[in-house]
Amino acid sequence: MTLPWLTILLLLPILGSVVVALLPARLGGPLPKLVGLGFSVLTLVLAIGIAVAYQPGTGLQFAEEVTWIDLFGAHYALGLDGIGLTLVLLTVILTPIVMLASWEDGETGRWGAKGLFAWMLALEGLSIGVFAATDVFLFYVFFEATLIPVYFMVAGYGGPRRVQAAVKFLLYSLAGGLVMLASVIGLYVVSADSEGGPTYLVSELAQLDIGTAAGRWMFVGFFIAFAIKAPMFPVHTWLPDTTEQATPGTSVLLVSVLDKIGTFGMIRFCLEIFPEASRWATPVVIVLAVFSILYGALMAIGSQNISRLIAYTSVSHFGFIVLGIFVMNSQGLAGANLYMFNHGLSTAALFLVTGYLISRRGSARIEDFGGVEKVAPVLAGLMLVAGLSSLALPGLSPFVSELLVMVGAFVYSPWVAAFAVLGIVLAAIYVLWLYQRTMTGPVHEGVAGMRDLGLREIGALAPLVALIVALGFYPQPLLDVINPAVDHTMSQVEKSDPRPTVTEGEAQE
Amino acid sequence: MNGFDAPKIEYFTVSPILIVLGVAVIGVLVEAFAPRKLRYPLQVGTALVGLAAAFATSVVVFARLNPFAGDVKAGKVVAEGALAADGPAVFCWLLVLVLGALSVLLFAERRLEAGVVGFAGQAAALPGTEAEREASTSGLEHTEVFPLIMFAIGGMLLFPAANDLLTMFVALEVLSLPLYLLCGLARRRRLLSQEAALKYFLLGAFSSGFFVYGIALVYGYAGSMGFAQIAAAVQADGGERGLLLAGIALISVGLLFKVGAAPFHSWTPDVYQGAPTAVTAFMAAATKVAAFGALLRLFYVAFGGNRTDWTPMIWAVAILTMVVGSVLAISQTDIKRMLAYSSIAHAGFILTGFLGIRSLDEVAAGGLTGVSAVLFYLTTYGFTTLAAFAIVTLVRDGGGEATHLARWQGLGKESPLVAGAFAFLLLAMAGIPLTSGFTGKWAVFAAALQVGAWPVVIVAVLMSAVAAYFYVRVIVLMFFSEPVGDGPSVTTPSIMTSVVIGFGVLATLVLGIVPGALIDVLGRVGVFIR
Amino acid sequence: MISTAIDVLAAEGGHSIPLVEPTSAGSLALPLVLVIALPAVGAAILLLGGRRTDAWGHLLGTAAVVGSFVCSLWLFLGLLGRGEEERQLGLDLWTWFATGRWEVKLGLLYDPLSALFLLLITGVGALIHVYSIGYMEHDVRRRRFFGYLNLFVAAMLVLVLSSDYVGVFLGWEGVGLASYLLIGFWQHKPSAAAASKKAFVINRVGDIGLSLGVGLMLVTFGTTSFDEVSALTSGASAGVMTAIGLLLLLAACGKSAQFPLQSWLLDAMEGPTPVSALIHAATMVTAGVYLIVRSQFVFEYSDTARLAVAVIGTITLLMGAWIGCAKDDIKKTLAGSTMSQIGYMVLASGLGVAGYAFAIFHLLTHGAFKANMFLGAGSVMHGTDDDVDMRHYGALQKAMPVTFLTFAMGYLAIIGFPGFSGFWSKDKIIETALAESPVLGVCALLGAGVTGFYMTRLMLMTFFGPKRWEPGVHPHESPKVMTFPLVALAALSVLGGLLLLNDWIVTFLAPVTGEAEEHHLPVPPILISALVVLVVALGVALAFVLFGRREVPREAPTEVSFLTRAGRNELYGNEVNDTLVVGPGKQLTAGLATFDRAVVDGGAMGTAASIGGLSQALRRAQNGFVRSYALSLLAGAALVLLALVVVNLA
Amino acid sequence: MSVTPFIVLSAILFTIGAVGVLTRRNAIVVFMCVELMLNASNLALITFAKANGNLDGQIAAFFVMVVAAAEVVVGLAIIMTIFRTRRSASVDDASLLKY
Repeated sequence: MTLPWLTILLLLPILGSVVVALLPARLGGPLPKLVGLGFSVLTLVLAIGIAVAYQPGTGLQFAEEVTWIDLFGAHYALGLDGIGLTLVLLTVILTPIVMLASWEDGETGRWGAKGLFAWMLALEGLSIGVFAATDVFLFYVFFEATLIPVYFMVAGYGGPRRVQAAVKFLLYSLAGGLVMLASVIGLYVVSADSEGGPTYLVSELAQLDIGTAAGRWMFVGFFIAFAIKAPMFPVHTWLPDTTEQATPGTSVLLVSVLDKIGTFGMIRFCLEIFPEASRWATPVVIVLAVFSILYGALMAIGSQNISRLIAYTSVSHFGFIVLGIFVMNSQGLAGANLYMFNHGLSTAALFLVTGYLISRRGSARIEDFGGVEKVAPVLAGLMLVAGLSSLALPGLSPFVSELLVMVGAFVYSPWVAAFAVLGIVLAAIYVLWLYQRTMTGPVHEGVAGMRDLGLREIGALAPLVALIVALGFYPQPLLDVINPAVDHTMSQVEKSDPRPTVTEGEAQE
Repeated sequence: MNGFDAPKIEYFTVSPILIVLGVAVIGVLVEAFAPRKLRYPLQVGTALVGLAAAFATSVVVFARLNPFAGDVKAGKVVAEGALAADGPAVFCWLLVLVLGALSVLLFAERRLEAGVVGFAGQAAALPGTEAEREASTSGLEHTEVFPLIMFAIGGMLLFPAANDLLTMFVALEVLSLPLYLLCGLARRRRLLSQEAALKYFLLGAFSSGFFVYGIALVYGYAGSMGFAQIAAAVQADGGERGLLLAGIALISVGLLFKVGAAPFHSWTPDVYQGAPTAVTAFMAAATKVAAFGALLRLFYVAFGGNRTDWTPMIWAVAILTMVVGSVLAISQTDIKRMLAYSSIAHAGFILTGFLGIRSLDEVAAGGLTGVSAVLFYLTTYGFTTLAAFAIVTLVRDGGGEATHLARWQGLGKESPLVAGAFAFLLLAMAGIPLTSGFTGKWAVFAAALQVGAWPVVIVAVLMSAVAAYFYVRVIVLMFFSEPVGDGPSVTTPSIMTSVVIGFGVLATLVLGIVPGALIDVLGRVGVFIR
Repeated sequence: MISTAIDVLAAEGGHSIPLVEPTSAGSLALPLVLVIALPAVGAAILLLGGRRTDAWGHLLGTAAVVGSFVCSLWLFLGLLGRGEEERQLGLDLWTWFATGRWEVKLGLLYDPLSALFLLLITGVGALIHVYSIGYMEHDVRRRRFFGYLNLFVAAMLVLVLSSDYVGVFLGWEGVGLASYLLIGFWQHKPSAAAASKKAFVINRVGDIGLSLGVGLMLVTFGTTSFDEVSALTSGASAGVMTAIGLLLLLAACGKSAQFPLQSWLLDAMEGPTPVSALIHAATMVTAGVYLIVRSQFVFEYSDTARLAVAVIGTITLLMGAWIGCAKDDIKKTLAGSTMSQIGYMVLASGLGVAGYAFAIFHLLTHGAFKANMFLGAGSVMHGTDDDVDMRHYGALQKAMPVTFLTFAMGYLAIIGFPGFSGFWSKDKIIETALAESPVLGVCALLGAGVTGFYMTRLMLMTFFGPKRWEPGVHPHESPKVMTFPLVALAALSVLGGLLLLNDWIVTFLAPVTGEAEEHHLPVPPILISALVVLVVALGVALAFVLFGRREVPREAPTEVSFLTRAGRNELYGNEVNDTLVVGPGKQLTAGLATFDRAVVDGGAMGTAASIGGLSQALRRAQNGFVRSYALSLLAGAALVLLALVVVNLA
Repeated sequence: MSVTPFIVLSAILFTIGAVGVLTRRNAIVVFMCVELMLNASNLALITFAKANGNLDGQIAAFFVMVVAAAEVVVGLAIIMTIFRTRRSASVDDASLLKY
């Protein structure tokens, strides 16, 4: 690899966003949208190329490293391991789909569809940077930078109270980010005192021996930021408010891509840089995670608003992911990684299809629907598929990841699993009850004569559904790239899977 | 009986100061003798030329420090020990000169006020009287502002280089007195402007009273005014410690007053709001640089020996300053006042970096020190705030500048470019990455953490979050609320203000993305000579 | 009593527990794949094809299942062609997922147990597809109905063919989904939608067992495939095996509507009748029995788990029978009886190696005669404009002779009339139960009597007595396409007993279930059989007295005994769920909603607001008076001095 | 004799000045109080100069006087303008800028 492929990959969409933004207004019409879509597809192609060239197993690939700020020890360092690769893929897959799905949503917004697409591309590029960064400083820069496009996407497009929602989102994230900043600087101080001199390279920080107390403090700083990002109880309330106001497309990019930064960061930074502190915090984190699972699910059941409901389901799902991460065994970690990808797909499908529904009805309140299946069977069918994937039905991709996390939790402690598993029952309730209230029963007068999905809308969802089903039966390609990364993480936290209690030898008595 | 040996002055090394003061004097002469028509061009011309010359010479002086040799003890004491031309001092010179030149451009802006500068046509003329009306119609303008600012700049060059208490006091007054006057010279809203001048003057004089008394006490303790001798005395730790502590306390009152740190901040909002915006910009940017330069030298060089005595006090002041600045800014409704409180908060952040004092042996050569962190932050903040105030001068309505936040609603629709630039500067002040504000915060927090001042850093971090709120609030106003009534209009400025804004935005961006070079230089020169 | 039961169970054992050691499927690989692929592809075409396939969709669906049935026969013959020891065929398709030590293959296991299930599922399935062609003729969404049916068949086949517990999970939820879709097929009826959701959710509760079971197996054995687990179970502690057993039992309870997860089955009758016949009588609801028998290598190592299974089965068979007695809705009566019959099967499988074979035997015969009777009921409803209230029937035997005759075959089979299939299977179970555990045996015997009672009641109210038809209803016989399956199933109901001919089924299943040594009864089996017949006869006689002689009121009498009221209310299962789970759950969610708004969000927002308030308050201090500023300055100076002094003294 | 009495005196003067700044309304008087504080400092400086036996303090005192003079110039100018516009030299009247 002579060319800096990752840099190209993350600059391509950013360039695209600049181009789209600068397109003169008078060439209106669909041109800006087409250009934007073109760039995102181009990015997708390039990313697929990278994924093909990626050899499963062997550490960081496509690595780039340039010293950036010597005195800070900051580098411009990119690289992909299995975890990063899957999330980059998720990003580049979802962006064009979201663009296609929200073709019309931007028109009425603050800067028109053009602006929306420009922001989306900017977000795509920055997200790729986040997932590819192998330098904490660089990661932090991208981490904060992603807030700006999302802020303007939320504040500029969507419901009547979108501005407040955007501010709430921004302040929550900024607060988390600043707390994290303290820890980031702490890392500098520690590394500066080490003989190696200041450095922010994850690879070198992982080798650093950080004092127990310092390590724990810094871990807490990082974890708070990531917990806000990933929304975990009790710092989740910004998410429902935001998704309630934002357009479906924004919600997808926010929940499916951006929030993954939180869980990604927990693996990449909390576990790999602060193994001791991670082990120390495990009990608390796991309790929080299980609580998030049940809390999110129950809140989803109680929600009267479709968008809020989906947001709360994500709180529950992120609980599963965090649980999988912190049980620190190969099932849990691999499950969590896979979960991030699958949750991205299923939640995207759910947001988009319900987005179609809401935009048709002009309301997101559940009691405004009923009997939609009769008037719009395709929409209903897709919504059911999306819902079933959200409740992790076997044969759909989320099942494998959820089962892995569950089993990983069981390996950690049966009791944890026993509580977490209640989540699957609650999931069935919130999904099917939503479907029952909106799609079945007598046709609500408000939905009478509702159009069924058009070709563009189906076209946007089709790839998602196809992926969900395909990965439901054959997730192994993803696991092949994830597993080595998981092994690396486990060696970092000095954990290994417990041997089964019964093996060949003992059975022969 | 025998001949005396004349005091040895290294004229070239101190030439920047001499040039600036000289140009100021020339300016006075110009006022006296040049015909009215010629004054404006002459004043602006001489001022800019003088600053350019001073800048050129200071560059040479800076180069002689040879910052890339890695010799951290670069620099020398000049003028019989009165001045120290070392890394921090000369860097402050460069910074003040650039900021000063930009401020002069703001002063010289004529297009915004329809062909006259934004200062009172005739300060003597009473507001609302025939005389004033006549003065404004006949296009009178006070070109004395240029000599005044030059004097102030001269004092600001002297201040951070002052190597004994007396010089420091003189410098303090030289930079303050012109500012008092400048504050009172607004063309619009004269009453507020004069009130600002009065408040600034009285409180300034009051604080310098403390300052002088502090000098007296320290002199009493150390038996000398020179920093080196004071340091020696502090090391020896003989004599009446009570005098020393009281002296430190009173001197720091004077200095903390200048930087606008709580609880000595109360003048800042009123003066920043009342003063002509150009002057406010100049004060916010340049005065902070000079004052912090002096503060650093005094405490690091003279009182470095017993830092354990005073660092806790600075902890408290820093925390208080950040809290007061951030919290009070939330409820402001006037943009200039809000920026004033934000500047208080930033003073707190800088003090956080100021805490990063370590003895020389602890500092790795070329590593990040408290000094370099503070100087870096001053650079980033100076340009950002200068540009921000410059933009404030553009947003106007019938009654001059529309500084009430409500008048900023929908500015993003009105003129996206200006609003965008302002939003960018605000994000920088909030410390968002890829802006200089972030790297600056990073530097000062790191310096503080290095000496284990983590509680201060925690507070700083939380307060940054609070501060983010009111910056974002302005962005929301500009982009996401509908204009009220006819809304404000953005007047197109002349090239001068445009240059200032452009330069500030550029600096904010560049220092945000590639701060490496500057940080490295500061890492090398960021040590005082003793 | 239980303790004695334990003793009895404990005394048994000492036989060799067969392992799962599949050999290569060889030439049978093709049909083994086809048998699943055909209905799966059928479902895909029908559900994705959209309106284009309306015209011929039902035919394609039926053809797919018939083809699948042919494959099952092909496989069956191929299996018979093999020797005893190589009657376990394995076929690994691909690795589903693998992490760490754990690898899950999507693999198929074809052995005598799955062989019988294949025949049942595809056979009965095919007949019911044919029947549905007629039954759903006038439904605009018939094509979709067949799509769902095919989906169900495919999933059910995956369930019984998978070689790994996770694979079973796949089919397990697949059938759950199909059942969800089919119960709620008439979604515009809120009752149907609610029933389908209820079924799925309660099945999910059962799935908890399967999920945790998988986890426990992984922790214990590091694998979840049948062959490896069966090879290792001998080494595990009894406690672990009990835990696994109970977890699997929980799963079985959900799927097979066993106590305490039974309440969904009766609601499930909201679905079209063919669905009730195929899914909620013949196949899906028996999956729990399959799971238990399949996991015999687990249950054989835990007497406690086995006892639990037997007890649950017994409770359910009595509950089901009780409910069956009280319902006037013909389908719900049959549903109750289904519960009861599955209870028999579970009981049998709980009896251990002696019972497994008979559980499967009864499962097969029941599959035939219960499907038969459900389809008959469907035919009756078809004739009476979808009226399900038996009080509106009567004297239908003339109106629809074929339905009546076929139904009668089913009736005789279920009550265990000597010679009919049900006789052999149920009799064996009761006999074994009495031998293994007298207490349970007696209950089973009682249940047989009750069965006789409620089935006779059903027959009398439906086909005999005076007409109680609704005005304007003119019952008529159903078309051939519907009666043909009835006839076929009736034949099976009669002849099903042949499977027991010189213990064929027992020996055939031996490679899976193991050999039971002959249990010794105090009395010869023939006497027991006689006893059973006698008890059944009593039940039948009672029914005649109560319903044959008297007039059956068209309106259900309200002053009835507690027994009846409880039965009508399904023994208050729903009420219990509501009070114990649903009600508190609703309150909890409501409470949490408030908590989330007030405390969690309120906390964050409150902090922000309070900072704002603080700001407003502090603002006042900036009062504009220069002298107060000077004062603050002075105070500041004092504080600074103070700080320095304090630090210096400290 | 010891420097203490002189320092105490200067401290008293300084305090009087400071208190005067806080209590008096008239700008001119307030300013005079500031001058008093400066002169208190001068006294201290000179005392210490004598005590330390070098001239720095005395020189400093001269500088302070000069600076004070300069301050007077600036101060009176400002106070004058305020007075002419407001017709009052009370510092409390100048309180438009607040909150």
